[in-house]
Order: sequence, then C-alpha cells, then structure tokens
Amino acid sequence: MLKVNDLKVNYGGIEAVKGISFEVPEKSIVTLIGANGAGKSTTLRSIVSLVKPSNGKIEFLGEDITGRDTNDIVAKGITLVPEGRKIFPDLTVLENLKIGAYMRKDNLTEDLNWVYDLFPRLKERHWQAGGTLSGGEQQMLAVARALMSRPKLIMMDEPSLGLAPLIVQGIFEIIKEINKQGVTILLIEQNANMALRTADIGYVMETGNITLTGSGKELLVNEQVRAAYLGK
Amino acid sequence: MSNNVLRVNDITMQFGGVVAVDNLSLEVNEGEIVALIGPNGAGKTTAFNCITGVYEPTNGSVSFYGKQLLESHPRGKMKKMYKGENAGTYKKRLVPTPDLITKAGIARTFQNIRLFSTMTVFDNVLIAKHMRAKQNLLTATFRLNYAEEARMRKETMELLEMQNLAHLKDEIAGSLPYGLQRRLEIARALATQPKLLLLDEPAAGMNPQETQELADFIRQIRDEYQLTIFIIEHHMDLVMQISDRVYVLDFGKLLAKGTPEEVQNNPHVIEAYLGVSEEDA
Amino acid sequence: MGKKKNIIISALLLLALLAVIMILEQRLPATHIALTVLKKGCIYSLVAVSMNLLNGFTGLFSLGQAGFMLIGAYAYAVLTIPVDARASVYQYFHGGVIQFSVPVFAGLLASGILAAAFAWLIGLPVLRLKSDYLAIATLGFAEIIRAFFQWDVLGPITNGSNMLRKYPSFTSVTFPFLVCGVCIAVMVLVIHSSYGRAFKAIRDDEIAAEAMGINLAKHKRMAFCISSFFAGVGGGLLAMYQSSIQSQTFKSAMTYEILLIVVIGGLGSVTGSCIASFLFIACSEWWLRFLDVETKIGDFKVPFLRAGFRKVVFSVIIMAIVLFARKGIMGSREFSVDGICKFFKKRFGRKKEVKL
Amino acid sequence: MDFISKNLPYLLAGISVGGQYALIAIGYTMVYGILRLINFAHGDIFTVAALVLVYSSTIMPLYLSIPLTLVATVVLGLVVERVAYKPLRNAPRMSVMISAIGVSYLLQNLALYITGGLAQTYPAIPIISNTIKIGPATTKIVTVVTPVLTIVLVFALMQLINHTKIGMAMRSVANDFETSRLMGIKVDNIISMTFVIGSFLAAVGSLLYFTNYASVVPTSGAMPGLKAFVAAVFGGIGSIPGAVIGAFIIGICENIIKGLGWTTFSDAFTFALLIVILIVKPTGLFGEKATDKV
Amino acid sequence: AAETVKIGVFEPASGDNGAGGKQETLGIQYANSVAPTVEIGGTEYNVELVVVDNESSAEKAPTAASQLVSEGVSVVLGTYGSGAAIAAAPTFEQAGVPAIGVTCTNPQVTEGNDHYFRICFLDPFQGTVLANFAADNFEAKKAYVLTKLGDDYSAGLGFYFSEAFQGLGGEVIQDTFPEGNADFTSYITTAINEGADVIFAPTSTEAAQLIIDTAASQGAEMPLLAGDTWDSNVILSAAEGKNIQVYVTTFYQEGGNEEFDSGIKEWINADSTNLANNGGNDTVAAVTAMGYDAYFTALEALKNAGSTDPAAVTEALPSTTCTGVTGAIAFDDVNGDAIRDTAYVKVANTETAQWDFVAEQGVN
Ligand SMILES: Nc1ncnc2c1ncn2[C@@H]1O[C@H](COP(=O)(O)OP(=O)(O)OP(=O)(O)O)[C@@H](O)[C@H]1O
Ligand SMILES: Nc1ncnc2c1ncn2[C@@H]1O[C@H](COP(=O)(O)OP(=O)(O)OP(=O)(O)O)[C@@H](O)[C@H]1O
Ligand SMILES: [Mg+2]
Ligand SMILES: [Mg+2]
Repeated sequence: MLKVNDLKVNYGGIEAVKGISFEVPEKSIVTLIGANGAGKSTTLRSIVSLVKPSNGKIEFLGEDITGRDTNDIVAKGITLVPEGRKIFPDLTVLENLKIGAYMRKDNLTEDLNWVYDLFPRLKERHWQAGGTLSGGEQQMLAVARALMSRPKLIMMDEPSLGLAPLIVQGIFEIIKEINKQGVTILLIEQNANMALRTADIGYVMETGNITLTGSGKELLVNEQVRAAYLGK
Repeated sequence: MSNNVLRVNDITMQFGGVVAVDNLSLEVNEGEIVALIGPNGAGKTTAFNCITGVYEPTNGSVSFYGKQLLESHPRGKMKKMYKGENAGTYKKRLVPTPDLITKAGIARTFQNIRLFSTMTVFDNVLIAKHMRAKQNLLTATFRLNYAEEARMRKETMELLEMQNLAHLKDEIAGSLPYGLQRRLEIARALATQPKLLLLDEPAAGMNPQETQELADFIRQIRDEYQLTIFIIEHHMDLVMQISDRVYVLDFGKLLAKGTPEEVQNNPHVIEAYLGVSEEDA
Repeated sequence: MGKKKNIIISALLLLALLAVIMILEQRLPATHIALTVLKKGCIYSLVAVSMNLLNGFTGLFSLGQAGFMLIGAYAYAVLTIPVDARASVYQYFHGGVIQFSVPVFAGLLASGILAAAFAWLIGLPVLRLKSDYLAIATLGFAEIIRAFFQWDVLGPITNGSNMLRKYPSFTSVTFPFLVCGVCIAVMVLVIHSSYGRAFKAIRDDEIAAEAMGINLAKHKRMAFCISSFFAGVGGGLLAMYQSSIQSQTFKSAMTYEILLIVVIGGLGSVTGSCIASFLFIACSEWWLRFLDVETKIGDFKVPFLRAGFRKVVFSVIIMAIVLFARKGIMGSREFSVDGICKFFKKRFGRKKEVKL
Repeated sequence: MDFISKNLPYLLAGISVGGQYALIAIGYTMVYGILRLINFAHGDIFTVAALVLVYSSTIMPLYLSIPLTLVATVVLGLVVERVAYKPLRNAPRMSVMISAIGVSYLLQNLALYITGGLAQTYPAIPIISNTIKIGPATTKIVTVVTPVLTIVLVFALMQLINHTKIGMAMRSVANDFETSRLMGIKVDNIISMTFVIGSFLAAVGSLLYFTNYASVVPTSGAMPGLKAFVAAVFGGIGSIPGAVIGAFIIGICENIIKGLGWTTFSDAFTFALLIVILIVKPTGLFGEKATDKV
Repeated sequence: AAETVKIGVFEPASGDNGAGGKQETLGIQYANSVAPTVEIGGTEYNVELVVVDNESSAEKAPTAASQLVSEGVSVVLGTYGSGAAIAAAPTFEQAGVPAIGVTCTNPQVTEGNDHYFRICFLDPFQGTVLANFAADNFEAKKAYVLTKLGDDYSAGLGFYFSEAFQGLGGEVIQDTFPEGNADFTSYITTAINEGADVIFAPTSTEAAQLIIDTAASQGAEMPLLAGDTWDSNVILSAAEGKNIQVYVTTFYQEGGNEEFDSGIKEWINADSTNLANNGGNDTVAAVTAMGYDAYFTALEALKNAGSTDPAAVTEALPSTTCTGVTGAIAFDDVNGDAIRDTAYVKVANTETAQWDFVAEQGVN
C-alpha cells in the first residue's frame, strides 16, 4: 500500500533519515520502533510532506506522492496523528473532531458517536477548548480526530504518549479494531512491547537507518531488541 | 513534623464549571520520592501548577518546610460558582509568583517540554543560576561580578558533566532529541538548587530501556543532592520501582494513597486507572 | 584564549574604524553628505540597538521607541538652550519658564534618565500585556506623549507645536560616534551579562523563565528602562544632529523605520542593527537620490526618473531584503573576525561538516 | 432641544466614523486572526482603492468604475498576500510584519509617485453623497448608510466564520498551519480567502469613507488604518464583533472629546482609552485569553 | 557657455508639503527655462538646478542640505514650509552657502542667521493682515481659529492672528486638530455652536479641502480665512459649486503679470510631468510665482557677487534687489527678510473656480 524507497531527510546540515526503505502492506499493522532521535517522526512527517525529503521515493497505492502538497496526500487517504498531539487549541473538542473530517462530505453523526464511545471523556468535554484539555485528553482527541477522517492508512506517532495505563490498553484495542475494519496502520511507539505484540511487521530504526526487520513476534524475542528497547 | 517538606491543604482548582482539583490534601516528607498518578485529566498537572504558582488555586493552602507558601479562597465571581469544600476555612490571600516559589526551593519540569529552545544547552542551565547569584544590573554589566559569574559557569559545567550532557553544551536546546531535552530540563531544574523537585511525566516518550535508566537517574539525584522528589507518571514500572509512597487522583479527588504495593492492589485504582495488567491480558 | 584574542581584534578594528572616520573628517568638507550620513547613521545605530535589546533580545514587542526618543530630544533641548537664547526660541511663550541651562553631557544624561523614568512609569501597567497588545499599547503611549508635548498649556516648557532650537549641537562626526559607541558597548555588555541571558530566557519562554526564578516583571521593566534610556540618549543626539526639533518628527513612522532597520539587520544581532542603520540611511537619503532627478543621457530621457521614484525603488529594495534574507542581513549572528574567517572557509575552503 | 441640536452632529459624526473604522477593522482582525499578522498594509490598500476609483472614474462611468474598484482591490489584496506574505509562511512572525510595513511603504510611495503627492478629489457617488437633514443636523446619506451596512456585513461574516466549514477551516488555520494541512485543508486558499474578504471590505469602506471626505492623498489610509487597528485591539484582536464594537466606541468617543473642546487630545484619548481597556482586560473587550496550558 | 553655476533647489517633493513644494519648484524650473544662463564677472555661465527632496521633514532636511552642499551649489532656493528650512540652516551656514527662502514664513528661519534670506512676508505680518481684514470687512467679533497640532506654521500663524484679532477687541476660540484627521464635522459644529463670525484655518491644503467640504455640508455661513498655503487650485476645486466663502492672503494674484502668466501656462501645459506637479491644471499658484522670483533674485545676487563662490554671493545678497512678478524684492538689514508691506487678499469664486481679487491689505 505504502512503499518508501531510499528516503533521506535533512534538517539544515543534519541528516536525520539516511536512506531508508520499507513497505506497509494493505490492511496490516506495521510498527516502527527505535531510540530517541532515531528519525521515526521525521520519516512519518516526510511521508505526508510536512518536511521535504532530500532524496527517495514514496508511493501510495501505486502512485508517486513524493513532495506533493500535504493536503493532496491527505486527500488520498493518509492520516497522521502527529507527535505532540497538535490539536487546535482554540477550537472546541467537537470542532476539532469535525475538522478531522474536513475532507468528507457525508454525515458525521455515526462516526462522532463512535469516537465518543471510544473516548467517553471527549463526549463529556465536547464544548471545551482543545487547548485547556489535560495532556492525556489531548492525546485522545488527536487519535479521535484522525479516526474521524476515515483514512485508508493511519499513521500514529506515539499515540499512547502520556496516557494512563488503562487508556493505553484501550488505544491498542482500538488499533486492532480499526485494523479489522480494513484500515492499514503504521505505528510509532516507545512502548515497544505492546507495539510489537500488536504489529504484523516491525522495523527497528537507529540513527536514521533501519537496522532490523521482522514480524512483530520475531522482534519481540530478538535479543538485541530486548536489550535496547524492552529493558529486560 | 520536622521532616515534612510539602504540605498541600484542601487545594481546589476550578476553571469555570470544571473542578480540576477537588479538595486535595497531601504531604511529602524529606528525602522521599512520592508519586502522583491517576487517569488522564484527573488534575495532576493542575495540582503541580497550583503548587508552583502558575495557577492561583481557587481555595486551599500550601506550606513548604512548615512555612506558609500560598493560600487562597474563592473570590469574585467564583464565590457563587464554587463547587469545592472548605469554602470558609482559608481567609488570607497569599499568592507568590512562580519565581518566588522557585526561589523558596521548589523546582519543576513541564509535561510539555519548555526549554529555552534557541539557547545552547549550557546557557539553558546557566540561566537557572541567575536567580541565586549575588549581583545587580550594574555589577553584572560592568563585570564586577566576575567571581560570581565564574562560579556560576563552573557549577553549570559540573552539573552538565554529572548529567552526561557536557559534550552537548554548545548545541541548541531545541534541536536535541526528545529524551535529551527531558534530561536537560531536569538538569536545568536542578540548577536552581531546589530542595523539592516536581517532575511532570519525565518518562513520557521514552522506551522501557530509557525509562529504566531514568529511574536510576532519579534515585541518583535524590541521593546526590539530598532532594525530595514529587513525580507525576503514567509508567507504572517506574512508579512502582522508585516511589516510597503513591497518591492516586481521580476526578480531582484523592482516590487512594499508600505504598506502591497497596495502591497497585487497590481495586478502585485498578478499575479507574491501571486496568488489568498487561501480563495477565 | 580564543575569546580574548577575538575581543582584542574586535577592539583594534573599532579603533581602526574610528581612525578612518577621523581621517575622512579631515579630508572631506565638514558638511559633506558622507559625513552627514555617518552622523545620522550612528545615531540610528544606537536607537536600533536599543530597540533590538527589547524586541530581539527580550522578546518584548514594543513600538514606543519614537516616544522615548522624543522625550530624550526634548529633555536635551529644553535643558541646554542657553538662557539668553530662550526669549527668541520661546517667542510665543514669553521666554518659557525654565531659566537655566546645563552642559551638553548633563543634558544627554538627562535625556536618558528622563526617558527611562517615563519607561518605568509606563511599564508598570503595559508590561503585563503580551505581544501585539503590548505593541499597540506602547505605540499608543508614544502618541499620547507626542500630544502632550504639543499641548499649548505645557508651552512654557515644551514650546508647544513650535520648534526648539539654538541649543548646543555637534559638528564633528567623532562626537556622535564616541557617544553612540560607548552606549552600544554598554548595551552589549548588558546583553552578554547574566541579566542579558535572563532577557533571552524570557524571550524564549516566559513560563519556563519564571520557573527558573526569574522575576518577570522586574526583568521586563529592566529591559524596557535600559532600552528607553538609550533611546532617550539617541533622541538627544538626534536633536543635536537636527539642530532644531519638533515633536512632529517623532511619529510612529519613525518607530517603523527603526523596526525595519532592526529586522533587516537581524533580530538579536547588535552588529546587524548597526550595519543596517548605515545602509538604510545611506540608501534612503544619499545613494538613491539620483533616482529623483529627471535625467537625460544624450537625447534619451531615462524613463521613470522623477520626484518620488527614489522612494519607490527604496521600498522595493526593502521588500527584496525582507523576502530573500528572511532573518535579516546578519540573522542572529554577530559580525566578528571569527565569523568572517568561517564564512570564507565555508565558501572557498573544502566543505567540511557544516554545523548549524 | 437646543442641547440636542448642538450635540447631535457630534454623535452622528461619531457613528459614521465608527462605521468606517469598523469596515477597515474587520479586515485587520480577520488577517490577524488567521496569520497573527498586523497587516500594516491594510490602510494603504484602502487608499489604493480610493485612487483606483479616482483614476478609473475619469475614463468610465461610475457604474463601471465602482465594480472595477472592488475587483481591483481584491486582486491587489491577493497579490500582496502571494508576493509578500506567502513566501514567509515559515519565517519568524516579525519578518512577516516587516514585510507588511514594506508593502505599506511601497504602496504609499507608489501612490506618491503616481499622484505626485497632490490631493485627488474623490468623485461624488450619486445618492449616497447627497446631504440629508436628520432632525436639526445636516449630514450625507452615507453617514446613515455606513453603520447599517457595517452591521449587515458583520452579521454575514459571523455566520460564515462560526457556522460554515470554511469558517471552521479558517479558525483551524489560525491555530496551526501544519496540522491544518494534515486535515486536508488547503491552507493557502483559506488565507487567500481571508485576504479577499478583508480587501473587499476595505474597498467598500473606502467608498464610504471618501464619499464623506472627498480628498485622497497617499497617506489618507494611514490614520484610519491605525484607528481601525486600535479598534480591533480594543475589541480583542481576532474577534469580529469586538472589532466592530471597538470601532463604534472609538468613533463616538473621539467626536465627543472634540465636542468637549479637548481637541489636542482626541487621538491621544483614543489610545488612552485603549490602554485603560487593555489594563483591565489584557486581551481586549472580547478577546479570548490565549489558551496556553502549562 | 562652457562654465556652469549650480543653484540648489531645496524643496519638499514628498511629505506633508510635497504638493506645495512641487509647485514652488515649478516656478524655479520655469524661470530656469526662461533664463538658462547668467553672466557673472564677464563670463557666461550655464545655470544648473540641483533639486533635492527634503521630504518636508526636519529629520531628513540635514542630509538633503548636505547633498546640495556636496554638489557644490553656489546658492540655495527654498523651502516651502519653515520646519525643514530651520533644520537645514546650520548645514548651509556651516558650509557658507547662502539660502533664499521662498515661502517659508516663520520668523525663526532667518532670525540670527546670516546665511538665510527670504523673499516672502512673515507670519506676524500675514496674521495681522488677516485679522485686520476680518475686522474691517466682516466686522467680525468672534473668530474660530483652527490649527493643526504639532505644525509650527499653523500654530505660528494662528498665534499671530489671534494676537492681532484680540488686539482689535475680538474674541478668539482656539481649537487644534491632530495629524491625519479627516472628519472635521465636530470642529465646524463647534464653530457654528459658538457663533463665530469667521473661521481662520491656517493649514495645509490637504486639511483645507476637508475643512471646506465639511463647512459647506454643515451649512457654515461665516467666511473661511487662511494664509498663503491655501492659495492653491486644490482649494478652488474644493470650493467649486459650494455655498462657501474662502479668503486667502497671498503673494501673487494671477493676472498680475500677463507675460509671466501666459508664459508659464504654456510651459506647464507643454509637459505632462509639470502639469501633474501643478495638480493637473494650469492655474498659477502664488508659490510658483514666488519660486520664479527667487530664481531671478539668485541670479541678481550672482551677478552682484561677480563670482560663483558662495561666500561672495552671501556678501552680495543683502544689497541685492530685484523686480519680480510678485513685486519689488529687497532685503532688510536686520535678518535678511523681504521688505514687503502689502499682501493680496483673494476670494475663491465658487462658480468659475478662479481666484477673484479682493484687496491689497497692509497692516494698518
Ligand atoms: N526541526 C528540527 N530541526 C533540526 N533538527 C531536528 C528537527 N527535528 C528533528 N531533528 C533532529 O532529527 C533527528 C531525528 O528526529 P526525530 O524527531 O525524527 O526522532 P524520533 O525518532 O521521532 O525521536 P523521538 O523518539 O524522540 O520522538 C534528531 O536528531 C533530531 O534532533
Ligand atoms: N486552563 C484550563 N481551563 C479549563 N480547564 C482546564 C484548564 N487546565 C486544565 N483543565 C482541565 O482540568 C482537568 C485536569 O487537567 P490536568 O492537566 O491537571 O490533568 P492531568 O491529571 O495532568 O492529566 P494528564 O495525565 O492527561 O496530563 C482536565 O480535565 C482539563 O481539561
Ligand atoms: Mg518522534
Ligand atoms: Mg498532566
């Protein structure tokens, strides 16, 4: 579904991503794990053109989308849950959700009810300005907002960041559920344990390169991965 | 009494109709590592903000080493809207600005990292020394404070070395990866020479391995600087490992308190916050 | 070691600059346009640096600079007009009420102090405001100050709408250069002091700065007063340069002009502000003047050239700089010997690892 | 009766001035709301609109030149946005503002170059430039038309911004470009849209304003521009009803002050009023407190 | 002729006085086209005009003045508006270059300054003339004086008018309007409410237009009086077709010199730039005539000096006389001001959009 080939990204003089290639098959859950500063977020950001890659090719559904305008790429069915939540602070929770569905023209009621079911807290606070939500509430909103757009591929950058353990479990449930509904998922997680358990395929990134590839289960038992990321 | 560092009495923080913190009382003793946990939006960060003077609590008081630090009671419009308890208990209005609280010896980090992002790592830490330096505008301008300045720089360097950040001292803080930024924020807070350190989700965005390192690091600084530490965290491994006591907040109210084990096995806490642990799932 | 060397080289360069100016002054007639531009340029440098201190280093977006210059200029003029000239200056106000005069340096000092004092007063209410609200409030104060100085009732002191003149002024370039140089040097010292760092911290993140124990109100007021002090001195010097002043000169357009200089030079760069000041003045008031004059080359009349064209071209140049050098000429870097070496190495030397 | 006949003119003048400020202020507020940019060039766009009508009316009838003016102003607004602001989307905020000051300089100097600095007489627009008597006071019809038109336009705009998808998109762009793009919003189009509306209102404002004060000089727009901006801040930048109410308050107060004989301070008073409001409410009358959660 | 003598034209082309400055420059340029050469000390010199824009600003004036000095001019003409003249005076003085003020009427321009001369009358004179005129012709008892805040010309003239008018037993109501003010309704209303017999508004033409417009629409019936700045075709077109009386004092009355009038009209009409600078028509403004005279005065001075050396010209100027289209020009020996004892008073004819001559008025 998504094919990334020899992607390189520079920030000024620093090369944050140094020529990585990977694939996300349709209807799969793929996870990208790696230490701080490995370039995971940068990779996702360059897929939706928030940063311009200096080299490489990105294909989505067989179409070259490298360097296209972000809004065009999003229109094709990719959504990103950005790092740091990035909800709209001055819009209410409800408006944040509606803006998530900006590209859609159909009725939203059903989906609204769906995400409200997933995150009852949001329903409770639907009138509140996004900016005054607590960190975790904002994170829920960011995920919910992305779901509202009914994407084909959803990319999540640390969706469980700052969430209470109960909700973290919930997030992974949701990931599995929407995956069952046919949505493809590309996931970045610090919680490598959970991520690898959920994922069909895992990639390990280190300082701008992909160093390991395998199914989630394989990586979970890989010694190197255990030592570096699972802390056990 | 003597080893009671922080005492929060009946703090309530109400934003319009939302009661973010509801009549919260707690205490932190000297040398302890105390954790504050609870579901998202339970009011943990808000409680920190009240203690550090970022928000003026609607009601309640805070004392530090037995000394009254702040006190407030519902005023103005809030008098009618107030939903908390103990409305009449607190009479005074004593609301120091955050800088005074830092000066008194409480330092903090932020849930959303707030570094001086265009300044170097070194300067970020050096700034924290400004407050306690003996100088004024004239002596500083004309460098009559050179001895003081030299001392500040030396201490900063020592601190950076201790935190393994020395090799990054000339990097611009904003371009560091997330994990290092968190570490720098802690270093900067330490540089204010606090007696009590408040950490708001220091492990957010760290993987289990890094979290483990952080746990060691926190214990280490506690011992090295004779600190008392009050920490908000959602990583239960970390909390259970390092904290002496745990407070659990839910909907602004205290849901439970006790040792990590007690809290971990408290059914209310499991229901509201922990859920069934991963291993059992 | 390297730092000391740098300071020495920079000091030597400055001395050399001063020497060049003194030689120029000997060689050129005293009223030569180059000298006039130099005079004005260095006064503007001072004011631009003072504005940079506030906007660039402390992150306080203030548009009150012209107001403080006005206070400085009036303070200087009012205090230094010789007693026997007062009758003719204050012709509509029977010689005015102030019947003494002070020496030049005392006058300049008074300019700064009075401006700083006003800044302190104004700062009490307005420094609590944020970004654009602060900008518009300070702009407003500048306008209010101007109205006050034009007020007839204050005429015996300010001469109302009429100009003040006959106070001592300077003829040599060295004088404003030395005064401005010392003032800028003091500001540089402030910027690099512990307080300067605190200012920058406030600029980057107020909440974090406060959490570091920095008293926001105190430090903001400090920056505001220092900046106003030097703007006041700059105003006093401008009064000397113009040899007559009128409150009308100090309109908000002047503040915008200074802001342009600051941003073109690079927010947060002292040398940038200085370089930009000279370029700005020379461009707008000297080098481009030929564009205002209808010119014929042989029989061919050069198109467009007529009164007003200079300003059109000048605004286009400014736009071009803003659009193509987004962070100004210097960005937030400083002009230094080291910097130049690095620049040339980068350009012409082999490309090494480039560091941000 | 005598009291009314003496004071009605001040009030009328205040209301009409207020209406004119309001039309300009909306443009400021909209652009500010979305780009956090004090569009210093807005007042000059207003002047240019007037000059376009002055020049175009000499070669074509008014029923052609008025629509032409509206179109030309909107195009100018768009061009300014594309050339001077768009390239600076990711630059520091201050650079964009300087760019705005630059545009303002450029437009003013161009106007100066073209008109030669001489005041141009604004053509009389039939009907609205006729005088009428309201009770004891004489005034032009435009004085009455202005506030009514302003209120109608504001109502329509509020509807657009608060209750349409485009409006929501505008508000989200105001918060964050990048994330808005992530939602699939064409940020540049939304911004252009804002400039279209802002410039259109400036053009309408210019028609009404110069019908009242029939002479145009290159700096004509500066003062109303500044006043309108003050009005926008007064009402809380970003809030459209705030800007309108601010504009009317400022217009009326200004004229009352003049009526009281404090003419020296009529401008100063406007600013003093602003500062007092800001001290009591640091984000203006209707300004939302910035949501800066720690 | 091979030799060239440079005359500096120090006039505003932008800023508040840009319009007036340009009209004054036109007079100088026309004079230059009439007499492009001059014989100095037996040699024929080409006269070259060096024009700089002082932007009507005291702040920009010193650089503009230095520019002239650096170009090596022998004498400077200008400027319209006194502020810039006063600010530039020290530069000229220091360089030893003499300057001839054309229409800067503030007393301080020449006072105590050996290098500044002028060919126009002064504000005290003009203010008094207008006060006399108001008292004599309209039996005015109450005058509403409207000046621009921060404008020394406006404030000065207003001051002298008020003094003279009060001296004649009249009552004065003072008001000021701020920079950029466009709505004069309140001011005119105050004038009407106070029952003023005349309105005196010494302002720039820019404000003048608005004042006239408002006065007409508010139905103010009292006459409007103003100084030399209002002698401009801008005023005429503003007053055209309105029920309003506008009186001004001025230096020159069109028709005063047929030859000059027709010559300059032809010259203006021949060039689109000139026409534009004159406001799009060929009405001759008094300042244009004054510019014309200033040029010839300068030529006389050069001839008298017998040299292009600025110092010699300065020497020669006090005793220079010249018969210009605006009358005979000579300088007094106190400050180098023009010796003039009459001013023309004109009224705007609202039907023909021309100035009608009313009277020659002196101070007594
Ligand atoms: N805006 C930027 N400017 C300069 N360097 C940047 C910028 N953003 C990221 N970097 C650098 O790029 C590298 C990769 O960063 P990235 O955010 O992609 O890492 P990450 O794998 O997502 O890390 P984390 O787990 O901490 O989120 C890091 O070294 C970082 O310092
Ligand atoms: N400025 C504010 N205005 C309105 N409501 C607020 C404000 N700040 C916080 N709240 C609300 O108060 C509640 C507590 O927020 P707080 O940030 O303290 O939660 P938290 O316990 O830190 O949660 P998390 O673990 O998600 O960070 C939340 O529901 C939040 O929406
Ligand atoms: Mg990341
Ligand atoms: Mg929190």
